[in-house]
Amino acid sequence: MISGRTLAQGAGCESKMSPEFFKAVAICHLSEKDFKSLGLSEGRNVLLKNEFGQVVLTAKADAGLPDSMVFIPMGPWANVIVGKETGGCGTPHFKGLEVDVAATNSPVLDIRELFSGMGA
Amino acid sequence: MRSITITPQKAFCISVEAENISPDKFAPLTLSQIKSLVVWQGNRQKTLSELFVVEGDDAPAKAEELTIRLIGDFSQVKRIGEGMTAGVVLAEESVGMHAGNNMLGGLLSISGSADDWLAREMRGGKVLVMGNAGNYVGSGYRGEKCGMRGGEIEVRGSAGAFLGEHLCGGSIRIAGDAGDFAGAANQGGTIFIGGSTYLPGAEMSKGTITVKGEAKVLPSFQKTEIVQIDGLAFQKYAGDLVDNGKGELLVGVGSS
Amino acid sequence: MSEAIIIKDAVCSFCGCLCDDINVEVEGGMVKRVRHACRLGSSKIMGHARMESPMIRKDGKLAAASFQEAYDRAAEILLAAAKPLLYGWASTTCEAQKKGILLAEEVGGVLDSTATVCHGPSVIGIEEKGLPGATLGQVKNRADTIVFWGCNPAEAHPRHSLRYSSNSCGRFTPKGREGRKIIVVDVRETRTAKNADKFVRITPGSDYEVISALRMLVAGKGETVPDEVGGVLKADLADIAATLKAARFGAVFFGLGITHSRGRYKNIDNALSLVAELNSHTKFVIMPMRGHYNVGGIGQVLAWSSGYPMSVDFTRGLPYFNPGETAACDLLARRDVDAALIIAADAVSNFPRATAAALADIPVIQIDPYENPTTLHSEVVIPCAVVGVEVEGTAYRMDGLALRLRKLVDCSLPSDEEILRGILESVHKQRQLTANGGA
Amino acid sequence: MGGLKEMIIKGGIVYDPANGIYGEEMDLFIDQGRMALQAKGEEIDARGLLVMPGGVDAHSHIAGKKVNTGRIMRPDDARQGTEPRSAVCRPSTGYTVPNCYAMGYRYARMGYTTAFEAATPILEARHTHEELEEIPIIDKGALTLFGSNWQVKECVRDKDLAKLAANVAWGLCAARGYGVKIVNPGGGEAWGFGANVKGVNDPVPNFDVTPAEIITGLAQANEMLNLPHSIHLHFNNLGKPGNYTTAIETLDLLKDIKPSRMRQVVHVAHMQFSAYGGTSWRDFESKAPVIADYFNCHNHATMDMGQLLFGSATTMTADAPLEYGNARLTHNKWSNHDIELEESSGVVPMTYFRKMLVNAVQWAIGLELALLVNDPWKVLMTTDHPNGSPFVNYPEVVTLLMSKPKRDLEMATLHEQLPKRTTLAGLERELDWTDIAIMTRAAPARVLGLADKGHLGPGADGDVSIYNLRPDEVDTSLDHALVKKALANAMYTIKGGVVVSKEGRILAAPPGRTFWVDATVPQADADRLMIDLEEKFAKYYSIQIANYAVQDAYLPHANVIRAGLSVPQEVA
Repeated sequence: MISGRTLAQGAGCESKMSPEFFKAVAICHLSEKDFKSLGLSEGRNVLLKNEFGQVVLTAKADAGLPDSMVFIPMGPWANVIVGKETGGCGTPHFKGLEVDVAATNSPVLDIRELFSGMGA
Repeated sequence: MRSITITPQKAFCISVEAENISPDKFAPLTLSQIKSLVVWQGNRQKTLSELFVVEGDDAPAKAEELTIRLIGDFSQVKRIGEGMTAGVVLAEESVGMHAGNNMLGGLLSISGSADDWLAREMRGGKVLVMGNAGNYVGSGYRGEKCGMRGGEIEVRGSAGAFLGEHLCGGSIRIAGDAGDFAGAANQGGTIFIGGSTYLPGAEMSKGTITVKGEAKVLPSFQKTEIVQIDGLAFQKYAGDLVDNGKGELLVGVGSS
Repeated sequence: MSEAIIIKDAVCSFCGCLCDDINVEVEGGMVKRVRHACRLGSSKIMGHARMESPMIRKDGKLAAASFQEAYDRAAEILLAAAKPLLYGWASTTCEAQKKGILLAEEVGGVLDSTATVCHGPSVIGIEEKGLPGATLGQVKNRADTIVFWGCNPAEAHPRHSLRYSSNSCGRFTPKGREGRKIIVVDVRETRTAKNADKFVRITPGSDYEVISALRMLVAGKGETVPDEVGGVLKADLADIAATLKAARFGAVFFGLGITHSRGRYKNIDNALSLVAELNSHTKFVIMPMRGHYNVGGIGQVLAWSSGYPMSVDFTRGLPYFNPGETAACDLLARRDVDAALIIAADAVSNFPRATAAALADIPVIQIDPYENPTTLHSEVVIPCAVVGVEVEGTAYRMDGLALRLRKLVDCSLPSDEEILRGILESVHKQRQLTANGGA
Repeated sequence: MGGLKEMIIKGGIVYDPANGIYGEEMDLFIDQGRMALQAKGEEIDARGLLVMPGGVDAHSHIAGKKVNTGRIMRPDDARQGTEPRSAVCRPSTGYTVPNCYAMGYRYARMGYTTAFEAATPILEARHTHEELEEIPIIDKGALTLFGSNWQVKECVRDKDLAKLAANVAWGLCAARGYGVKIVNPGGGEAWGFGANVKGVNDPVPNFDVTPAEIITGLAQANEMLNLPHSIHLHFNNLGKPGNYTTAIETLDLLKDIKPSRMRQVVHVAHMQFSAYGGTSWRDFESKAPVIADYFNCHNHATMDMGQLLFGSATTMTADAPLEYGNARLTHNKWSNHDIELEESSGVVPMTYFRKMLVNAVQWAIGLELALLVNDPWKVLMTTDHPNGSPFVNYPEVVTLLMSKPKRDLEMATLHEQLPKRTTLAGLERELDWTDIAIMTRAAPARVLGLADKGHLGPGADGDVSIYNLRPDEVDTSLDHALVKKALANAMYTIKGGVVVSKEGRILAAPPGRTFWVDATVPQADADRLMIDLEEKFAKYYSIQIANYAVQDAYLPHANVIRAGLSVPQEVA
């Protein structure tokens, strides 16, 4: 899994509570082959899971991605599955994380739902 | 032998900086003077006895005749034994970052684990860790050209990344694995890793790194001969050739 | 309604490009039109939904309060803390940053910037090797070879290529894109990669090895390099090395693709060495693609104030620096802070979930123009005017060039600088009261 | 600031060479922040103690991008010399590249009240002023770089002196700069494509001019504008063996230019780095005697020493190719920063070693220069901070100049071949307090054209330093350790009538002023210039002309000096 900037993520990053930001950022890009082999279609969701957490995102096929790699726009959804370890230099590992991906019927949490349980 | 024991009064949430926990600092002081040595918790300056129970022999003694026993969890206590030149510090459990910073002599023995920056810029003495050690064991400080220059570090467990970065002398022995970039910019020290590591010896100019387990080797290392050490076969590499380095990297045969 | 006025050459306060050729049409105190800016910039200048009143949490809910009440509560939180974290600072003026550093000194806190989650590793790399750089105009006028490594300006810095890099024209580069060779190194084919002459796809986390191989090839020591490194064939690498050496003026721009990956600051360290060595053959410079418009500024201001560019711990009265220990993510991951002031950054969204969770357990003061997930976990929320739109002040471009942002429209909300001054004054006042009370 | 009380400094042994006072016991008066003939109020007991005007450093790298780059790349340096925050002071960090606060406090402690930043590109002047404003206590100014500027080169090429003068005036105003700095002229342009110029007559790539033409053109423009300071020149080939010939050749270019004021036509920056003989580092030797001889026979030039001391330094200069060479030679970290259309620059950390012959020779050259030039008004004491050494080591330099035994002690620890490469061992001269007061106060103020600095006459700035030394009793030759200690922490440093430092303790940290020069030119020339500049911004600069000049907001404590064609020639 890698996370990074996108144009839409950038345009929405000052209105994080808006539906536009949700649409732009709560997504997961997969290679066309992976997209197919997971039996996905436009509008379907995927569940991403690793040792740090799990998150549901809207799946999107991306021709620029190699197989076995997912790309998520940087932001709160991607960060659910990023660990807190900074490797001794202050910056968490935002890229190059191992993650299991599966199709799911679960809904994508909106930004308030995403943070509702935190710190409780 | 004079003995002083220190026990935390309670678990620390905010980490404590306690460079005064050192045989050299304690040596000329009576017990009550030791109790009033300064430690820091965040921006709060406190005395040692406000945070710890301090017990032991009252009469001042030379550092080399002094043993400091740390009872309980010191994993949130930083800079233990900083700059110590003699004597012994024994930690029964784990210690926080920067234990044995700039150590010049004596023994720092840790039964648990050590956090990052263990024995940074060490020049002499011995550090023994029975558990694991964090990142930057025996390294230098940020931006500094030189890390550990002398002495000996032994870790019975594993170590984190950047082990012995900018090592200029001394020896480090890790029984288990080491994280990424062990021995980066090594300029003349010796590192032995019992387990595996990733990209060891990057930009090393001198010194020796021996990896008994597996290691991903950089493309800038030249494979040379196979050598036998204690009956085991090691592939020898010369490098790091990006800097015309004359370091030796030995990786146990059977690895890639 | 008043007449529309056109403000020329305004400076965009979105990304590290700080485009300063923006024309803004203002009518009746509102921005009506933005010209020359990219989608990111115009969206920022046009404005979004804003927070209007300070809020203080009472019985679990944020309730409106006066600014003075908010300042007093913020000061109270900071003074009660043994190790407050003052985090953010990338999207505000240097003038506010200076006040923030003073506040961190006064309350004995740790001040860190968003660099800690973007180019922090670059800073550590620079501490190892230095930074052979240039202003962006130097690239525009001279560069015939440009490498984008782990960055995607087409999406993150949309006007970069036209104003400063691949598609710009200058004195020795009159043909613009046509006269240049563009190489993109990335793990995925980004929009930027699609505009390149050569796209080099590397295996994730292999940046360091690939750079080492290139250093060997540039130095003519290619015989040691194996047939494939990081998923790239040696022949391809040799080809790239030859292109770099053949450049008349080369520039490397790098981004989070390399700082966030395995290897971290060592990747940057190695890239800096590659560029230094290329200067034995030709002219080469390298530059981080800074994201927030003034993340460069906090690095500069902190460096001249404290000696260090980020992650500075003032708890003991003198600055101490050690990312990995004093960076915001380290402190939160270790739960080694007991209060936080988050300004001009959304830490809750941008930190790993487990790191952000630590913020939920300590009192948080937020200063921001916009509501965001950090607001949900704040004890005190103080809305501010938007820098570069409603407030003027200094910002540093990604190449370290200082520009003065303009004020385009009026705003009734205070600036970050004014808010910080308010908190500082309250800190002094409360400390005075305690001193008098204690005496 | 309030606190501009009246003040009397009683009974000091005063050295004020600009006013012909060479160690006289006298009272001094300060009123409204300035020296006065009479005053009442607070009395400072200076009986028998050494009293001089506040120190003036005419060449030091104290602010701007390269200084901050030095800080950013050297956290190892920042952790040296730290001092925590106090009731008066912000925290201090750093040794070779101190933070802004440390610089103000450390200058003040030594009795210095003024320091000039030696090199600022116009494009990055805003940054320089941000830092200057953060340096407390001392008064400041910044010299502006012109030596590789495209517009300058085009005016020189076109032999359009009037336009060149307009360009200089415009550049100083845009940068809020104090004077014309020229560094390795033409070299910054060549470095744009990784090359360098090799001498004053080597053509500058892409522009049909030579360094010699740039230097003489700017010197003429400087005098046309009647600027308070002369051109301030860092020679081509600086730092290279055999470069003394370039130095002499360059100085000769300027000997017939008439100064517009009572001052030199050229000030040579850190002469030590340009007084080198030999053909390589192997046969490297001092040519200080040749250079000193030239200065003794000519009156159009002044220099500052650029003294090198052993230990840690951070080299930083607009001479970028030099820094690349330094980095390759020492295998050290290297920062470079090219500034579009204007300059280049570099930063490399450095350690100078006693046992390294080259370093020992460099150390000796600075001292030879100061001792061999007869007239102390021609030699300013500097270390080219932090290139030769940090400025905190000025007391060491002073004692080396005042004490032959001290020099002998030092030389005994240096490379044994040193006496073969320099004449220092044979120099018996020991400077006295008058010489030192000139080299650290009166001369730098005169060289810079600062009328109210470097002396204690009525109306001068109320900047006074009092040292815990009795000039009538101390043998500066033998008691060098005592002298060094006393100079490191002045008994009192008074800045603008305020006691800012006492025995090393900072008592007050008022903001200092920033001097800059506003020079007027004929409107027609300015108009012709603007046509060229607007084209350059439209085509080549990466920012708009409207966002280029430093705004007044960056100089809240500005002190403007007027110059230019309409200002009548000053009669001193």
